[in-house]
Amino acid sequence: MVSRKEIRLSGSGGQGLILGGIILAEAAILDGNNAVQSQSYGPEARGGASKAEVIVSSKAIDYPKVEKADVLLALTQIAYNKYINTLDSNGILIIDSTIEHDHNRNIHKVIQAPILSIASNKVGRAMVANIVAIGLIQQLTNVVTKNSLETAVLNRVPKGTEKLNKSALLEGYQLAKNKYYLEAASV
Amino acid sequence: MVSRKEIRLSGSGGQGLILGGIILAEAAILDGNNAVQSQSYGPEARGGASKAEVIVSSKAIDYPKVEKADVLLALTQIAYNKYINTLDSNGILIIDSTIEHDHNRNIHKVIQAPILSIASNKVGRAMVANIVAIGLIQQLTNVVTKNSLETAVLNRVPKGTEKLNKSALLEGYQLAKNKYYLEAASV
Amino acid sequence: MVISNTDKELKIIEKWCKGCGICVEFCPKDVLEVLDETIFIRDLENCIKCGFCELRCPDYAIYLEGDSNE
Amino acid sequence: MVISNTDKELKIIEKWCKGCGICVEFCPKDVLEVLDETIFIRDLENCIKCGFCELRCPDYAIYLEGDSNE
Amino acid sequence: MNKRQIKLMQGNEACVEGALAAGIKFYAGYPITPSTEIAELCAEKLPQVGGKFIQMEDEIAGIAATIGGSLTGLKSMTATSGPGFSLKQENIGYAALAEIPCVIVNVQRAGPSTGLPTAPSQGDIMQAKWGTHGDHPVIALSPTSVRETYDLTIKAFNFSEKYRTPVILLLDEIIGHMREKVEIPNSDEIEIIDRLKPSVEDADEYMAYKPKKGELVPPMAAFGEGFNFHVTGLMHDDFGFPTNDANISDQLLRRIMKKIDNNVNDITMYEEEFMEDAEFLVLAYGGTYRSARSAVKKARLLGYKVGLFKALTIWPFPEKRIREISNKIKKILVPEMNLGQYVLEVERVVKNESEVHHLGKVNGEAITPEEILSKIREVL
Amino acid sequence: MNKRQIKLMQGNEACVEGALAAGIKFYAGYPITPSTEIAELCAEKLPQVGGKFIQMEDEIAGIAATIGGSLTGLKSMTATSGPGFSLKQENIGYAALAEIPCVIVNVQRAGPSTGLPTAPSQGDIMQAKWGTHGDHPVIALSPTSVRETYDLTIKAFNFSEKYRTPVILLLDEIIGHMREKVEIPNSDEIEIIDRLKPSVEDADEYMAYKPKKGELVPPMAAFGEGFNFHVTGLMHDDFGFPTNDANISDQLLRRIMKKIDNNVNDITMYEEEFMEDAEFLVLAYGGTYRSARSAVKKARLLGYKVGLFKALTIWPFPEKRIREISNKIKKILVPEMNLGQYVLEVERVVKNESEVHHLGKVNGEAITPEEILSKIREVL
Amino acid sequence: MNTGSQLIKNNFRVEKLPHIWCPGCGHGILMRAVTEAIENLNLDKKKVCIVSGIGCSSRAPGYMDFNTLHTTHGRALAFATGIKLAKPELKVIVITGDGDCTAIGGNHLIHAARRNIDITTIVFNNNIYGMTGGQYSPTTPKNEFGTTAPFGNIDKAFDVCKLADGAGATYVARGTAYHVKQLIKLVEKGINNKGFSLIDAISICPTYYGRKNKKGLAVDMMNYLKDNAVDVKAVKKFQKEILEDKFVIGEFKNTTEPEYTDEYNKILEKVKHLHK
Amino acid sequence: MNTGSQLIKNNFRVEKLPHIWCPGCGHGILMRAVTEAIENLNLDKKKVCIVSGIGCSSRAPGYMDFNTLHTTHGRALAFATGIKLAKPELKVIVITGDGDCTAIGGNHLIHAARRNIDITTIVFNNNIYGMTGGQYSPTTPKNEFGTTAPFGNIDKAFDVCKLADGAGATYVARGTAYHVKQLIKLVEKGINNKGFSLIDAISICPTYYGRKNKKGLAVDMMNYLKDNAVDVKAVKKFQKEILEDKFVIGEFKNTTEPEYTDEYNKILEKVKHLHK
Ligand SMILES: Cc1ncc(C[n+]2csc(CCOP(=O)(O)OP(=O)(O)O)c2C)c(N)n1
Ligand SMILES: Cc1ncc(C[n+]2csc(CCOP(=O)(O)OP(=O)(O)O)c2C)c(N)n1
Ligand code: SF4
Ligand code: SF4
Ligand code: SF4
Ligand code: SF4
Ligand code: SF4
Ligand code: SF4
Ligand SMILES: [Mg+2]
Ligand SMILES: [Mg+2]
Repeated sequence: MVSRKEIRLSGSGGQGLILGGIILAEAAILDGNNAVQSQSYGPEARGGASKAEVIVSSKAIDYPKVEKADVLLALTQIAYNKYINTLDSNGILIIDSTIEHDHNRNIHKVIQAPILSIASNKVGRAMVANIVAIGLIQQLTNVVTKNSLETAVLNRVPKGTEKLNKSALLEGYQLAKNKYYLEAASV
Repeated sequence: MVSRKEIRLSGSGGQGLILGGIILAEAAILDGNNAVQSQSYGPEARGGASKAEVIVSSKAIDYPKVEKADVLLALTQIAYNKYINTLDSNGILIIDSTIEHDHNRNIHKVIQAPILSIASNKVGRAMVANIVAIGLIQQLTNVVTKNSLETAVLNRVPKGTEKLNKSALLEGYQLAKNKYYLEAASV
Repeated sequence: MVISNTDKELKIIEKWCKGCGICVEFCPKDVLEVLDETIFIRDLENCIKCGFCELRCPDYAIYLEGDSNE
Repeated sequence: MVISNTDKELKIIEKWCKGCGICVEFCPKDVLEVLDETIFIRDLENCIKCGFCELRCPDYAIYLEGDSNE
Repeated sequence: MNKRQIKLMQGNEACVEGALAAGIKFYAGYPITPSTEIAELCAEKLPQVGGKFIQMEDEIAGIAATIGGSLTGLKSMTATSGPGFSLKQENIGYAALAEIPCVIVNVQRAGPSTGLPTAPSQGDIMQAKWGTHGDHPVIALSPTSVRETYDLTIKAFNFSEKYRTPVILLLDEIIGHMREKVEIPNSDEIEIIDRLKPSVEDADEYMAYKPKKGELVPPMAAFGEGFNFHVTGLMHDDFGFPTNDANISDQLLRRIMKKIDNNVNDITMYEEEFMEDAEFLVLAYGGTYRSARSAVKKARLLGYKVGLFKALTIWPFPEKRIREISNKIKKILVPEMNLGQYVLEVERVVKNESEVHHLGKVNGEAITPEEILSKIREVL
Repeated sequence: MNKRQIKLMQGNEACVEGALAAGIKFYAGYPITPSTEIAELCAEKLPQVGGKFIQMEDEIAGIAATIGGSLTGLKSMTATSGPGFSLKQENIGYAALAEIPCVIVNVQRAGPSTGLPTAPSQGDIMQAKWGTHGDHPVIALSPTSVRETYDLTIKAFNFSEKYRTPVILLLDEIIGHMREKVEIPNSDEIEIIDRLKPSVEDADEYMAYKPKKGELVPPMAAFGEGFNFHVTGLMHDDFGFPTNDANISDQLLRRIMKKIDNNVNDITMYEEEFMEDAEFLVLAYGGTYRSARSAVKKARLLGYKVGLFKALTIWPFPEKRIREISNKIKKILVPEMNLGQYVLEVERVVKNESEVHHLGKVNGEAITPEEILSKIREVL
Repeated sequence: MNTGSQLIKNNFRVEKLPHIWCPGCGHGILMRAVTEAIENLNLDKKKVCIVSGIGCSSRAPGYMDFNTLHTTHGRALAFATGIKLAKPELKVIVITGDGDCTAIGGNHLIHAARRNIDITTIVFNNNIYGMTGGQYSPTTPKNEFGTTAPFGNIDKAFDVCKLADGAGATYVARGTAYHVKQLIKLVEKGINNKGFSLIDAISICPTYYGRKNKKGLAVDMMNYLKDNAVDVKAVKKFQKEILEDKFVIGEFKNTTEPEYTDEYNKILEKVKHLHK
Repeated sequence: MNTGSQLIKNNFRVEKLPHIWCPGCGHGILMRAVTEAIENLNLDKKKVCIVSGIGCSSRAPGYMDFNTLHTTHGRALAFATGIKLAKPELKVIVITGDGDCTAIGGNHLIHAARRNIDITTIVFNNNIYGMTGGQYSPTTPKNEFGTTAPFGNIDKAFDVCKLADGAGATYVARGTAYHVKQLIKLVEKGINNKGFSLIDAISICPTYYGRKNKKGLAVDMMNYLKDNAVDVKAVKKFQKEILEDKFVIGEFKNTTEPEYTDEYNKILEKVKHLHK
């Protein structure tokens, strides 16, 4: 039983956040839950999206957009600035290490982790940052099961990149083990 | 003071009936009356019209189309057949001599005259049949004055054809003098 | 069956003719004439059954027909 | 006033550069480099002020300027 | 005052004469029955006043070039009929959003599709309001006589220039093709409105889409006058530059709607007759109004207490007035040459105050006074 | 029964899957955001079922070729968004009058004009009914979920084939671009309707526009099957040949309207919830329905007696049902992503029985449940 | 009742004749020529589809006893493209006017040519918009008159053949209503060309083009065609100055390139294995 | 704040920069080249009008500091025709995409060319619909891929220059985003031509066309232009087989014919006396 969980993945076009959202949504479905994924586009379809959203719930999902995010992932400063106010007061903020976080904000739980650099340097391809991120989200929220997430990743990534993405996912899981918690108002 | 008079000129495209209608209407206006002229077209604007209508009245003319014709001119058999039923019971029927008239019809007043042949043979140009016809109509109805009709003819016919048309008009006047009355139910 | 030209008969459909005069103009043998806006065969004897009239009549009102018993 | 090429100064606008590398590729003197997705002048000495970088930069982020006091 | 000129004139001709009186200097279009005389007369007359006429490759190009002409400061018009009106829809929306004045004439013929190309119709009434995608401001006028065609064409240009918006002139084949007596007003009797222009000193900080404080219509510069501004069919800011900003977009769209909504009184034109004691109303417009008037007069002779409402402005709908009237009236009859279009708007507005009836005709013939009269008898 | 397939699917994708289930074999279109995925998926999937995909030079050609495809007997579809929908209008009227089945998808984005090309909207609701010139029959459907997109696409094809008429499927960017869980029905759960065909023996006396006695929809032959019939956008007789005859024209137009009018019950689809004790109604459709449902649920928790009406068929308007409901309901709220379109039809129909309120939004963002809830609070 | 020659009986809906065209209108001659070409090729009538737009010329299909489609103004080729792709076994022939094909329909023309889809287009080119009463068209010669060119046309006219060639048509020819035998051959070759064929068939419109431009009666206009057409094979023989007032007829292009529906069939082959 | 070179400052709305185009998009290079041509010609900025349709390329006017108009998809030339005829003193330049100009806008292109109206059209030709995410366009080469050509494109591509020529353009040339200096000259000559000029300016779209067709990064695509363009003056030197994979750049046509607005002015002169 998952009650409605709203996840917003934000960053710049080309970071694969829509795919990340799709994978999370698919994993949720594999778990037997409902899921809705949506995104915003730039002018016409050009340039990538800056934002992807996933809502997971064991019940029917009416409104398909995020109202107050339970989880906000921000991979760029611009995205951080734009969306930081949409985080629920009980929500989790996950940001890349390159982002300057405003510590004066009263945020329930903040995780700052080197997602981009792990992708580029450790996994070896910047483009898998999305997978690293969803691995991390899985660990922090349990909104989907590991099993389903792995299946969903393998279903959805381009053929030939399965191994790469699998290891990115594992790196994401791994990241969660380190204590990157910056703030945890009430934990 | 002219009470509403409805005139329908019918025939085949190319007989100049629209121009005839325009001239009658313009003459009426020169007389200080109101006039409305309209016509029907074939497919798109191609082919000439088969019907032109003029309504003359000293009062405002609301409905601009003929309801029951006070005067029906028919220059071809097809037009005769199509419109004969639209003549008012007190109306005047003016038909070319080439038309087979159904004498069983109860028509107030019928004039059958060699309009087309006068135009071709006497005036010398088939295309002035319209002017011959309106001359005849003027004489039979007095719906417009001779003066105004002559001015209107000269205003509206193509430059260089004024003389030709003037003599066509005179032939029309002349036609009325002959007793072409076929039937005159109550005259 | 190939019908030699001379077996053919020149036919007209008056109702279809619009009197344009094209067949008249291009008949090599001056066979035709327009009278009262309708085509008229003036001089059948001269007709060489060339078919030019049929080819150029915009209204299919004149043509050669192979089987004269039709 | 005609300014000889050598009077010109090579300028960059980092904020505008999108790191496409086109200027780098077509610089005849290997003056330029993309670092961290932004253009970087590696070897100004070698620059012959040919202007090829300016001509082909899709983002107007590199150019030669005549008046260095601007 | 000069004596007014009296003429026998065709509706389509009166449209061109009215346009010339209003100051038209540019026409671009594509011929289509029954509007073609408008193009033909513009081709003849515009060069004589130093104006420009061009026959474009199709109707889409016709309205596009018309908008282009207007952007250079010339009063511009295009004319068409149903099929062409459908094709022009995308760019009518463009003119509305980019706020380019222009007049679009639609001489209605019987549809749908190619339909009966030479037959009259009032089938594009709703299309005039809803034909293009997205919400947008609409002004549409429809004359009932040749003289009104002259007058309303001038009004169309005036509204267009005053509100910086496309205006649709809905003729029908009856009005467009009929000739009748008209008294042409003298030029000093005619009010001509020109578009508000920015002063040249403002060229540097000119904002093509920012009205002066308290106003709704921004002054409009012309291309080539030194303002070098930007025009787009995307949502845009006060300067005219594209934006995705939700607030700016919202404000823009609401402002251009308000140009009409806040000026309904200026724009809605109608006339009433036989209303004092009326218990029954015939509401008509365009060519059908002529039949309605004849029928109402006859009905009055027969003792029916019938009033007559002539809608000259089709859109915006004279909502307030109709609602008022409906309080005093038991039944309203709307005759129109379609299967029920304007009547829907009447129904919407009058609620249960009065019964609303419709007389529709779509066989390509005009509705006759007789038909209206017998409908009056029937529903009364 | 097989287990149903469960999938994460995008709205636009569901449209293509639904079309394939319905038997689509021909697609012609022109790309435009946010409908492009429909073209892209058709390009990929149609050849795999022996069908044809073609990207035409523009939207006009897109619908023209679609109609052409349908004339050969293939189930055909085209998809677009606002600007392209405007361009297709002329030929939508053609398909209606010539009675050629086809499905036209419009994934609505924010207009007017180019507007906000990637933002959702419900701005083309009225255009779907009135966009082309002349009176014509209209069926338009609008789904509120990905699964409904699948189902209604099938329905669209079914209605189109059954009634020989173009059917418009109105998605909006929210539904078209969102992905959600869908259970794909098994093929034995899906009703597929094919067009009625004449028997080959009838080829000689085939009348393409004469229905069997007592029926409204004539059997339709395909080009190339030996019927050698004629199709035109002019008014035509039972054989399909052009006519100017007033009676024949009148009968033709009234018959094609009746195909819809007499089958409103078959075509109008809607759903109701929370209605037993409702005193207040929220009526919504498309993407906005999702917000409405969320808001109504919250309102119920707060004790408001609010019912919910989901319109799946946009046109014909579920007039009878709404009038019925309005007798029991005090106030109706219509939230929609436009400045007031469907609400006009509600207003027209409910008369004074209930107050009608509107919540419009045109800034390119979805209406939120919060906004609807606070409107409910406000007007209650 | 006599319903015309065997050719007419075989290929026309004779009960619809006589057609609505004016006396002396060249369109009738051209329409007959098209059916003679079809007859000569022995095409299966059930598999012939004639498509038109709107205009006098576009009324032709209504008289012709095939699968016939009268579409919207300018769109004939777009409808035809759908038909041909959907059912490549059909022989698709488009009859269109100079206005229909090259004004409002210009885009569909160049794209059908580009795709080299197997459609044969015959332009009934009378250098005017006949149906709407004589407005100038994209093929009205410079300085001539139309109701919308009261001071003489300032537009340069299209050379329809050059346009089709530039756009990629693989068969391009010009004939006239006078040179009927040649025209029949050109239409036959156009139909036989596996690809997009365009035949610019010069017609005469005595009613509007003729009258507006003082070209005389139908016979005078036919004589004009006779006297001023130069066969492409003979062009070299003439001096440039003489050619200036003439126009060239004959076959301009006849090449072979991959045809669109053939190429589509290759895709169908290619993806067969993906079929579930 | 540094707002770029003098050329940029003079001709751009620098506060709008950087533009929205992707890294390495060729459109930026082309847009700069157009302004350099304008600057070289010393045109009065107030009298320059830039018109576009819809597409990535069509976003250009928004950045350029002239009278700028961003119209509807495909219609740039129709709007521009209105502007030019209404105010012939304006220098009207159309910036358009391969889709905008030759797909939906094809009809306006051929008619503007036919009329020989004094408009200079620069096609930012990236062989794809960039804005909508990579569908094939009328200039996508055969067999290449687009999102709507998942099995390879079966359409034959337009040669935009041949099309414009066949339609009647009086100046026709092709340049590339690599050969910038030449391109600037071609644009200058196009603007100077009193009549309709078309410059087919080959661009690169690394994001869609490049990715879909494995053409590498922007620099690879630029190298492709460099290596495969053959100047029209040098064409004769090459063997036919070698040319098959190449494309030709340079000036193809430069002729003088009466210009549309000039001809219109003659009408104005002619009817002056009729003015009441
Ligand atoms: C969309 C649209 N625009 C305009 C028209 C009006 N119209 C009908 S036919 C025609 C021109 C026909 O000219 P052409 O194609 O040369 O044929 P012709 O009559 O000369 O044979 C026009 C402009 C129409 N029916 N539909
Ligand atoms: C009427 C209409 N149809 C379709 C679209 C969607 N659309 C926008 S841009 C575009 C293609 C642009 O391609 P191109 O002109 O080559 O420009 P590029 O983006 O490649 O520079 C399309 C199909 C639209 N905006 N309007
Ligand atoms: S067949 Fe030849 S000779 Fe005989 S009438 Fe006809 S054209 Fe004249
Ligand atoms: S060519 Fe035909 S229509 Fe013309 S006159 Fe001869 S037979 Fe009659
Ligand atoms: S000016 Fe020439 S040498 Fe200098 S950096 Fe630029 S391209 Fe290299
Ligand atoms: S060409 Fe321009 S944008 Fe590209 S790397 Fe060089 S400076 Fe940066
Ligand atoms: S108007 Fe011209 S083209 Fe039309 S039928 Fe008459 S002669 Fe032929
Ligand atoms: S999508 Fe292609 S054309 Fe558009 S901006 Fe990006 S690279 Fe340029
Ligand atoms: Mg023509
Ligand atoms: Mg492109």
